[in-house]
Amino acid sequence: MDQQQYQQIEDKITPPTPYLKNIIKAFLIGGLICTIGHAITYFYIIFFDFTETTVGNPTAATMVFLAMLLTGFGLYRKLGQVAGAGSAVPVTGFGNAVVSAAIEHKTEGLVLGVGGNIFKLAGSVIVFGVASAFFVALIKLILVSMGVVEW
Amino acid sequence: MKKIAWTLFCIPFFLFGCSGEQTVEVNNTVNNETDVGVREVINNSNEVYAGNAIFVDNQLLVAVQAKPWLDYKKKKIEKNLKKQIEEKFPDLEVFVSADYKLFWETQKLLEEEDEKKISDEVEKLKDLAKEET
Amino acid sequence: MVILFNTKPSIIACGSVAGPLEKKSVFYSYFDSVVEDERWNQQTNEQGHAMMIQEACKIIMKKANITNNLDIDYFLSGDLVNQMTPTNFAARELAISFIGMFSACATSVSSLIVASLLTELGASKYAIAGSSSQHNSIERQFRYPIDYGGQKPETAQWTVTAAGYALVGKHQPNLPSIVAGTIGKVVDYGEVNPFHMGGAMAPAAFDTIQSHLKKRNQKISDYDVIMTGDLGKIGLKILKAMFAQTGAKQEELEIFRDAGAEFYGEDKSFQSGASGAGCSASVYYSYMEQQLKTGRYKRVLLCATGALLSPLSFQQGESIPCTAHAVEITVE
Amino acid sequence: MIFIDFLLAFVIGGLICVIGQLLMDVGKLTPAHTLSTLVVAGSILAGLGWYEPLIDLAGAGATIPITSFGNALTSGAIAEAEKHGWVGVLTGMFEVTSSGISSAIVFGFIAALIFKPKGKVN
Repeated sequence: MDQQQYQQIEDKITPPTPYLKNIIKAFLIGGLICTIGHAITYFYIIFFDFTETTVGNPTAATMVFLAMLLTGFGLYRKLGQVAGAGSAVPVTGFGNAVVSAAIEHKTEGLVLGVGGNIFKLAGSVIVFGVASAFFVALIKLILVSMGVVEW
Repeated sequence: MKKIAWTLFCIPFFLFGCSGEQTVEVNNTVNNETDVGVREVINNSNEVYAGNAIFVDNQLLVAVQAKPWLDYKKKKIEKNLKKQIEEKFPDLEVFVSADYKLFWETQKLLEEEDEKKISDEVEKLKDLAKEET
Repeated sequence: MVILFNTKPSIIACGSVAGPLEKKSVFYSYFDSVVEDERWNQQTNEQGHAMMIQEACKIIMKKANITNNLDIDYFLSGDLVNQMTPTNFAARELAISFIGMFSACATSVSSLIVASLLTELGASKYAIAGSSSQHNSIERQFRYPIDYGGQKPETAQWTVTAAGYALVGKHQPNLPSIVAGTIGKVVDYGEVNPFHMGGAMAPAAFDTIQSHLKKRNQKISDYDVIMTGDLGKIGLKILKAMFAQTGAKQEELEIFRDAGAEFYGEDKSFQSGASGAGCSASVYYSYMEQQLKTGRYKRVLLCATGALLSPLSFQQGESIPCTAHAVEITVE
Repeated sequence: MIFIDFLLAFVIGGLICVIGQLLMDVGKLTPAHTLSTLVVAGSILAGLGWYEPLIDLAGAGATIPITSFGNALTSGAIAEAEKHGWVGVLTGMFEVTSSGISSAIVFGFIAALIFKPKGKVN
């Protein structure tokens, strides 16, 4: 039996990815997380001195705090299994990646373990965020100085 | 699951249907003319469903709420309203915002009697609105 | 290559321990000991892992009435953690001549083959062979932190917290005896998905079982059961489909079983079933040994499968090389 | 009206997550690849000036998904570039503060002090 024949057998038996089911779950749970976030923005606008422009920061921090609690009690993992991208894409997923790595590496000490591994999973997001921001801003600057676009 | 999705899908249409009314509130003013004029401007804009106007001395703070599905052009709506009001009352110092924070706070100011307090609060709100992330 | 053991070394005693989640296992009642704390009341997962190995060895010695560690000649064992530190640390406490063995999840059988060889040579009176895995320390090494909310597909498997060890000695009648073993080749059919180990390992199991049967001039039906290690539910189906293509009949396919596929029963939350070096070891050296001893099975083929990948090789885009080792065990 | 506001947050937030799910399932990307792709997408949308209107429209539906992280960094860099030219592109990046990162670090550290990884529950 060669590789190609085997591939056929494997593909036939391996259950297909439930695309539609996954998308619906991601939509509902991702949407729900954003709706909770939206309620928090109203909370900060009404009770604190935040406007719709500035409220993003405290909201993200609060959501990360909630993610920390869910992660610590082992619930975010269960949520992630159901929601997939629905719980990974919101900032709570970023929080979960950071917090779970921090808890996991506690046994290697606070400096080498927690400090060294806290961005093990989420680090690439920061790297690509900063790098892409640099290039996008640079391209925009070049286009503006060439007179193609305006700020 | 299907039923819930269907209901969620339908709800906005009901709300679109019954959202024709506008609520415009103006705080106690001495000048009836400006009062009516500002109401008129806000009423004429069909992108806005609610607005509060606060007069202090020669300042006017207008806090409006754009219809949620038009929120993406919030900045344009603000600019348009500001231009229209300024054209009507050139000697007024006008500040227009579509931010919910300003709308919420001006709602409270409508009831306020103390001129000094109103003026302080308006200053504070203007500063808040200018803040960047 | 098939190795024939003319002196038929016997499995004198077995020891198996498991973690708290393994109470859900269908093999739960066959385990010698189940601990409530997955860390075995130690500071770290890896220390708990080492404790689990020591515990299993202590159980064996008790069962075989051996009081002095020095009476055991060799300790052959392995696990999945980097450099196999849990096994190394357990060996430090046990103070028995030790060789670390690594064939990933196939270590349960590869160590048994080496132990049988040493016994056959007369170099060993008693040798302990087996392997173990601890969910938390393996998962964090190969995949994500425990509390990370990633989505696992249906083909994913759950690394067990369990250890299984066997004491191999000179032939004794009425005890399970090792008559032949096949050391497998490394087979790679290009599977790259680390969440589909069953699909990666099935060709290795197929290759090893096929060559064992061929060299021994046997048919599938010569065995009461052929039990693979941790192919999982989907991997087992693939293996059966491969044998079906070579002309095996339906009743012959019924002979195939898989420890990983059966480990957690039908519980869907474990996806395709169990995996890990402790999966095959704890089932072979508890359930299977007892089935042989009670005479329910007379001749079995245990074929443990192992995926020889590392997180590094996966990130570098390499496919997953796999191996499988088989031993033929009979009872007179 | 408030209800529609929330509905927009729900739908747009949900749709961004659906894009992520498609990248994972159809594109066969790992979570790390998916999130990095979305962050880069957020940066590009910010460069085109489309992300701010999206936030105005959807509120938390656009600020909660990780794409807003790319937007925050890029709009910071662009704002500084507008003021200071070439140098601003770099300095703008470092002037940007993202509460998502800082709070994740702080809460991650706190969590490491109080929690223990749980492998028992499934």
